[in-house]
Amino acid sequence: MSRSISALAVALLLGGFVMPAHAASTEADYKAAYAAAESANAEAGKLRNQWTTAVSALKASKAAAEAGDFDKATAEAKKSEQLSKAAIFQTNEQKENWKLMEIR
Amino acid sequence: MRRFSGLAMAGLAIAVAVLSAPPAAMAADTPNPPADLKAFQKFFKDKFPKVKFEDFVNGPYSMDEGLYKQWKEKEEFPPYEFALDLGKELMAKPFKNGKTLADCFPNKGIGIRQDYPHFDAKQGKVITLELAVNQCLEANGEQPYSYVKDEMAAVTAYMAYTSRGKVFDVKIPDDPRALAAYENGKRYFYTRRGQLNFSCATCHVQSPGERIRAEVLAPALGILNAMPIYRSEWSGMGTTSRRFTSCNSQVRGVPLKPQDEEYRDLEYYLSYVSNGLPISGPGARP
Amino acid sequence: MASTIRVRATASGDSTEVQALIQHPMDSGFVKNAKGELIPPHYIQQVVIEHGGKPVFIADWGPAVSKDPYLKFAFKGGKKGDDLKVSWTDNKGASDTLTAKIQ
Amino acid sequence: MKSSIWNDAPVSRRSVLQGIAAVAVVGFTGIRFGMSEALAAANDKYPEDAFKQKSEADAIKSLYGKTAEKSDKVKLDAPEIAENGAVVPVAVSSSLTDVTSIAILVTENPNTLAAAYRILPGAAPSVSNRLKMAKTSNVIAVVEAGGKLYSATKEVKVTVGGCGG
Repeated sequence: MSRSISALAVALLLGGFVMPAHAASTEADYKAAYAAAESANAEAGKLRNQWTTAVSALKASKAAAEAGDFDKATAEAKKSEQLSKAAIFQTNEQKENWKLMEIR
Repeated sequence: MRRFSGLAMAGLAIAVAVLSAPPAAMAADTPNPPADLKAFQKFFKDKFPKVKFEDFVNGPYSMDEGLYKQWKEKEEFPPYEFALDLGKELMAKPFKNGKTLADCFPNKGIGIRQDYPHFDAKQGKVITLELAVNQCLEANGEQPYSYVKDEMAAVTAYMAYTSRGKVFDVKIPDDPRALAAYENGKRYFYTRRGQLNFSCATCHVQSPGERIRAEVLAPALGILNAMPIYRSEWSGMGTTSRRFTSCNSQVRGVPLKPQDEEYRDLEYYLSYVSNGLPISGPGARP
Repeated sequence: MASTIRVRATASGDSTEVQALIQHPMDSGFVKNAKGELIPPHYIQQVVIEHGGKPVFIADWGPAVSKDPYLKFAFKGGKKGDDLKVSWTDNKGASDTLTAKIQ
Repeated sequence: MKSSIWNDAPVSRRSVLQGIAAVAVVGFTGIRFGMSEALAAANDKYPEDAFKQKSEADAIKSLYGKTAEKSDKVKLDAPEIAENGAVVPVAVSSSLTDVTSIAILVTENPNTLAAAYRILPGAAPSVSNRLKMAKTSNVIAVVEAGGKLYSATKEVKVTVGGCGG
């Protein structure tokens, strides 16, 4: 159990450094990425643990799309989705683990 | 530590947290607030043997000599003085129906800060002082105050001021709902959140007295006794609601709404474990 | 409305210690509001403290004096019960005056 | 004459009249608000120019028309690390005699002169106030005594806000 969680954590860690190289993004790419980011953000919201950075990346994505920069819009949406997924992971991980920190 | 690279930091923090987690030796516990209180206060007394127990209500000022001197200077003519005057005025100012804020509180609101928050059996929830103020306003057909500053800070400052020296006396009645609220507040206090992966306890249990970006962190013990506070960083007054929401933002978490159930439960827990410490509010903080 | 000025003046022997706190934004003109617009400078330029109709202390302030400014000084010749008059004017021409008794 | 811009106290009838004239020229509204003559007299001397200077040398020159020498008889009390740049307590006092003025400058602020105090006859050569500091900076206290300028300097570290308090 513990090992698989840390593997995921390390994957998250690497994900932050290595943004996948990709060809120029289209509006369709952006829309798909944005929808995924929005739904991850909504789920984090339901768990009452949104990250400010996920929310601002989502806003940046929308702004870039409105300016016609779909490369940036797609990248920001993907970043936002990753952040929200990390927030969701954090919430679930903390469901029991908060007790580790308790003074007793 | 000024700028964390966003995702990397999050991943790293979680990885560290998980890797350092001891095996799950957490048996199901029966809630035991008095035992929690004892352990909580002992932890801080042991961590800061030189700090006198009643000085914990002075936050970072009891931990750092340089700050202590600046605080003493501020207290000569404290910056919350104007808020106190406004609070006194607002307490006595008649509503459209002729009643006043003072009428809503026992003893006209004087010397009662230490009894909040309390669990209200009828409403089935934790009632904080700030919530009680707005419930009073609404019940009398008045506009509620913003929870974070201005009038709310002024009124609670005045109520705290008239209660200075009285010790926190927060009760958990024999009601499973009250106990559940207390436990919920405790869970919130220790749960890591936000991109920085910090819980309230990360800053205010593990690191009080230490500097984060050169600010000395306040110990969780006694932190609410000083509310509301005039913070130099805010250039003004802020309530407990403001303190909670700004803490969440600082760890890059989207704050809940002021007086959200989780915040009220958190205040319930945190006030309870500071029982026995005197009210020192309003406070002045960096 | 309450005065913007709070004064504590205490005579001890020949010396009177004066502390004053004034409610004022002291906007420097370098800070932006939530909309990103510069808040125009608005600050107290001068505080005059008079005893027996004569100024005993004059402060000239720029915008680097903190919000809700504080001032402490001492002078000789004041007695318990004497009037002490504190007045300020700011860069927009607003002003306030308060007369307090020396304690 | 420039060296004693603030040395005309006690206020004579003539300087009061001059003061009122100056007030009218600058457009100060002190009188309209029922200020006393003494305050009106004082108003004409608000050192507007000195407060606009970017460097400490220019500010001191504009204020006093001369330069200051370091002196251990000027005592400057300020924290080593400010708890917050918005409110830094600074106190200045001096064991010099004949003190007529105290000025406090913050070298890294956009305009260096923060406050200047006229120590009128009877007032002690000592003042405390709270200042804003944009960043870590030297704070300079200047004391005018017997027509000469003396100074003391101290560095105050200022850090930005964050998770704290």
